[in-house]
Amino acid sequence: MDWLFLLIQTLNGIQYGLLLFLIASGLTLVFGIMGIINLAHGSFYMIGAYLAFSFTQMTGNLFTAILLGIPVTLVLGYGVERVFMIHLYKRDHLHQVLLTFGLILIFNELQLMIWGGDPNGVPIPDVLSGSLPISDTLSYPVYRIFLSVVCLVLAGSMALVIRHTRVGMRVRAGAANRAMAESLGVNMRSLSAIVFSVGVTLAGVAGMLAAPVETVYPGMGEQILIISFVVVVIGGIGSIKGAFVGAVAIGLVDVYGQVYLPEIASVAVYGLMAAVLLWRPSGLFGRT
Amino acid sequence: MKTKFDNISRRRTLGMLGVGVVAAATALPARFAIGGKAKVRIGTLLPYSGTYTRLGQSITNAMELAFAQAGGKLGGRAIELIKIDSEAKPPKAADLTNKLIGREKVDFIVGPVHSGVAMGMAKIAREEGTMMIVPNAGANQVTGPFCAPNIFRTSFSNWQPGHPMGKVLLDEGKKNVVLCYWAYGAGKQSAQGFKDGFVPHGGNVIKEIGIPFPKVEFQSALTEIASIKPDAVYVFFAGGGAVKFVKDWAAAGLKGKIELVGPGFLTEGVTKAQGAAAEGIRTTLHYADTLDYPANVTFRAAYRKAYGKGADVYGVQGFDAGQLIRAGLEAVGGDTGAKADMIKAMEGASIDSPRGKWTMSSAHNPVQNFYLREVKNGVNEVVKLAMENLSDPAKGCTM
Amino acid sequence: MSAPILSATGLSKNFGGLNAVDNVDLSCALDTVHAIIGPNGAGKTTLINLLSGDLAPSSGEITYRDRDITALPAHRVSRLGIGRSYQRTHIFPEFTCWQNCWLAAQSREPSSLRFFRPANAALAVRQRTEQALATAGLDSRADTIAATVSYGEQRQLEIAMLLAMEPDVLLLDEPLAGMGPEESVQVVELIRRITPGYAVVLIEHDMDAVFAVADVLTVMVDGVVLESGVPEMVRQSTGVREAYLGVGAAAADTGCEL
Amino acid sequence: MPSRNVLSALAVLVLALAVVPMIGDKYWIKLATRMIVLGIFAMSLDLLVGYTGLVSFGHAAFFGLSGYVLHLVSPEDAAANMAWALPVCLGVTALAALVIGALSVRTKGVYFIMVTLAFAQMLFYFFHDSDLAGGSDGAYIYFKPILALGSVVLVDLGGSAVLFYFSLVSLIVLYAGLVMVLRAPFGKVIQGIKVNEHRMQALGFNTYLYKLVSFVIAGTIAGYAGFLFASIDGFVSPELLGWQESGIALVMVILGGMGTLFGPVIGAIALLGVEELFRDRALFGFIAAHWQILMGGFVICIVLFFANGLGGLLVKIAGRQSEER
Repeated sequence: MDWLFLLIQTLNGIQYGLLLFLIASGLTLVFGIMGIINLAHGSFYMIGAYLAFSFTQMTGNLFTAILLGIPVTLVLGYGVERVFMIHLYKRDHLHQVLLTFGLILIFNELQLMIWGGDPNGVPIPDVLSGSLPISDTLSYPVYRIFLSVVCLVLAGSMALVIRHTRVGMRVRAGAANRAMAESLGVNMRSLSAIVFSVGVTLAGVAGMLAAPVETVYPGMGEQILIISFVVVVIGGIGSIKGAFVGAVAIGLVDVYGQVYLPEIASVAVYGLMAAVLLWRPSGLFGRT
Repeated sequence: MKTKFDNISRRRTLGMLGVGVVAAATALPARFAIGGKAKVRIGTLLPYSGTYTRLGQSITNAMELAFAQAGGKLGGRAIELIKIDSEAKPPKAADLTNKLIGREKVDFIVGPVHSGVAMGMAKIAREEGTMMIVPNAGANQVTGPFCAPNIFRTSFSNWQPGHPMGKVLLDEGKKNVVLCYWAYGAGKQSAQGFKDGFVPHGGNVIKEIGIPFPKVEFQSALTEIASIKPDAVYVFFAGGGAVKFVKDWAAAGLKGKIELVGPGFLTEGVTKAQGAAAEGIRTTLHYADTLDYPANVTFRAAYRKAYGKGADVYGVQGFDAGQLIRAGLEAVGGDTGAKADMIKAMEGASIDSPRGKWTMSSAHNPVQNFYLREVKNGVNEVVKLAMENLSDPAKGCTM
Repeated sequence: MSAPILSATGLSKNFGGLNAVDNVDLSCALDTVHAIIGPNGAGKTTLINLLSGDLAPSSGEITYRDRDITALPAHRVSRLGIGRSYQRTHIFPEFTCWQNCWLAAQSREPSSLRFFRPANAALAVRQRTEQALATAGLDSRADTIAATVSYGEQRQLEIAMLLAMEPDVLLLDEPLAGMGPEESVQVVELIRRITPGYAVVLIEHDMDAVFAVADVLTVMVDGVVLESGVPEMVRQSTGVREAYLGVGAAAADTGCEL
Repeated sequence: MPSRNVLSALAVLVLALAVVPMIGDKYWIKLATRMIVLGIFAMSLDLLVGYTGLVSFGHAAFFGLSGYVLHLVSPEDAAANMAWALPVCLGVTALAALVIGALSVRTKGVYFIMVTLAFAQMLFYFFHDSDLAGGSDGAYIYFKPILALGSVVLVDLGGSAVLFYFSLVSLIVLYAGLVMVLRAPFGKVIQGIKVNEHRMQALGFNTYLYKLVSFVIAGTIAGYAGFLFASIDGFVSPELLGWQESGIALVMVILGGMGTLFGPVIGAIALLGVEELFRDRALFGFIAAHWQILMGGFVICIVLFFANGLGGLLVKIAGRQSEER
């Protein structure tokens, strides 16, 4: 139990946290910034993973698969927004929960009809398939480091866009007060459609990128759904930085819980969320 | 001042609800099961949606294959199959079992895959006395504390598959082992089965790493294993978890440095998704694709011809469920009323199964061979017979 | 001037760097109307929020009937007898005017944690509601949904709810905001009629209304009390002129009515 | 207070249900019992969502907890006597609701939804991982509870018809009780809190306390429903406390009509009825195998087109709720 072991476990925690941020990034946009509770977030993540599986089989390369997958998720996101979500902006959270609850049922069944029930794997691209030896028996997969880098880039760019660009400002204005933003000439109809489809695409891309280190199987969406909400809520609604810190915090709590307090490991994450919300009722960095 | 509107609205409301009542009444089916030569009604409660869909399909396909091989008649009666999706959701188990028994009036219920659903089903089956054949769920309790004359299992008890691996490791002088498993029902029972075959014979379990089900984040466990450097690691994961653990094990560079073993579910039917990471992994299970029994050869050929893909252990268990029902019905000439004789016949049956001949223990759980297997280019090949005619201890069964 | 029932000493509230209310002393006795005027952003509403317990002060002390209520939450302050109305109408839109007032009246019951007797059976609450609506001139509107009555009537409802709470102190935050001239006169008349027996702290921009009802006048600018005293004296004060008419206005003495 | 027309419509519905055990076999009786019990559960959630404005996404925690307590107090060789078993189950559930409520009610809006979800997930994993009650495989209640004074057995929930009528009577009594509570001073306050909580504080109500009391009442009634549900089949599993179960309850509340109290009961009956229909191969042929698409579509249609639910529809047809003074 020397310090090297502790260091590697901390690295594991941070890496898992970054992966959680990637997975929850789409939700940070749709739920965090736009304030729409989207339970179908897990389904879009699953669809992204299955798209990566199919396109990788067709093209043999993960990156071309992702390039093919992004337009599909953009269209899917835009379609879902135009048909369903458009009615929900003025409705309270309960209706959003229920409509997206219905979407989960539909997407799960469609997935089964299209791809069937077998668990699938997506091969790691050769260029990233190596691993760096850290100790005589353990080495760190390069692909996970690649994933962590992608997460950092994504987090930075999201924060940049939301914080420092005109589009970002309009999005935040729309989320803060939709009616006021509209009266100031922000075309919320098209902006919401764009933000939602980008959010769906982020969830899909997360699924595509995580596919090589996860398993692509029916119902994989539900596994990450609850933890994605925990990430956004702990971080604080409307804060990209909050979601990032929330994700890394959960990653660490999960790993340390697993290693040092195994019995309460599964409860630890929810305990963290409850504690954070009771200490700061609108999340770490949320606007009160 | 009563407006006209009030009168109409009341009459319309009452009318609407009246219609509702009549509709509900007529919808009640009044089907009667005519004894004797009517069709044998067999209900399946298996997952046709969600994570375990493929297992549900494999079991159903193979069972229908067994019925087809019996010429579509069991004890002279044609078969009607009623399939219900269990969704692997325990809260619905009892309700759906009631539907099969109460509404569909089935003679046999076959299922489930998920142990939680099995507990719900068994509770109703014990109360109603309906014949229940468990083609997969391995919860020890089903043929343990909750064993019953009308409940049979054609798969395994969670205790069994991991048990022979203890002896295999000890024979190779591997004494210091770490256990890593999903810390839920099946995982704990499988770990216990392994320990019962390992510790009493001098094996030493250095550490047990329990991972909450269904989490699939294994990096921290792999790091711990790497620092402990045991002779071997016994794991229990299935389906998506098995694919991910094996791939993460290879990605963490542990492959080839520390031996990875487990019950057959670690590689059964998932080697394609695991790819090269699965090569060389040894597991123990009551079945292997390359068993050279004649029954296995004909079964695999028939299954591929009928369904266009290779059979797996879940198919074998479904096939044997079909054979067990056939044995019971043929002994009583199709008269499902003669339950005692049917049960006696099924208890005494010797099933000529693709996994090799096996008989029923007193607690109605298979007494069967367990084979050591190794993954060679994607196929679980038989290495040797690890343990012959292993029977579940059936702790708590007073039958 | 009887002893003050409500008094604040050295009251301050800062939001980060901004001192919204800076070391303010203020008191109000029964049967008096203490009006507070000042330009927008002078900290008037913040001051009311401090007195009503909606905001916790950064420093200073508030006493009511010689009892320190500085740290009490809004609902405790209200139960002690300090009622307030809001600058932006703050009522129950989906309920009828009667039901709006009923809730205010019911708040005076020892406890509403009663589950069995129907609420309507409480005669005392019924009388309080009827009387409050009548005083505020809304009894004809009792059964209409609050959201559907006119803006002026909603302001009257706000005052009716205040009365139904039978407080000792009324904190009125710009009751005439957004009112037309005739409606303002009507509400000023209402305020004049109801003030006997209450200590009233009135925030208002409408100078005619202020001078019509105020016994004590305080002028606040940038969170600080500039001048306080009898209305006539405050009107003459140079500081007040400058604050309202800009620097140098006092010298020009354009003689315009303040 | 629902108008006379609505009440008469409900009376007909109750009569229609009461007929089921006479004409249906054991399967239909158990299905009808499940509808009523889930109706009680959804009604208790409506007290929170429809009347207090607290959208709880973890209400199933109390529903499942009570069932588990019944398992823990039920001896393996005899039936537990409801005379003491029911108070114990409700007591433990009420205590849990008090603790969880005291913490959750401090938060607002979306955060309240998430905190209640978090506590429910914690309880789910407690029963899922620990060996206290069968872990992830679930546990049995061997003998269904009875109500006995001394040695005289008054009610034996083992009989499916008995359990059905016991549940139906419970539904009626609880509905009447809740109507009374909502007309009482407490009911007025929580309805005020739903519309404008800040104003209620200004009026002098300690809204935290009233929201907490409402949370505990709703949790206890959900516990009562959980007690009955566990008695239907004598089997409890961790999934009873899962977030999907809480989600289903919210669907029933919206489907039935939020803020009508009887609406969610209709929602429960309709949801289970529709699921039964969609699964029936005779009616839907091969689509029945993919019934979840139909169910998903059904839920979406309700949200889009029936925003105030079937109960709201019934109120519209049967005449406005009488606005009493």
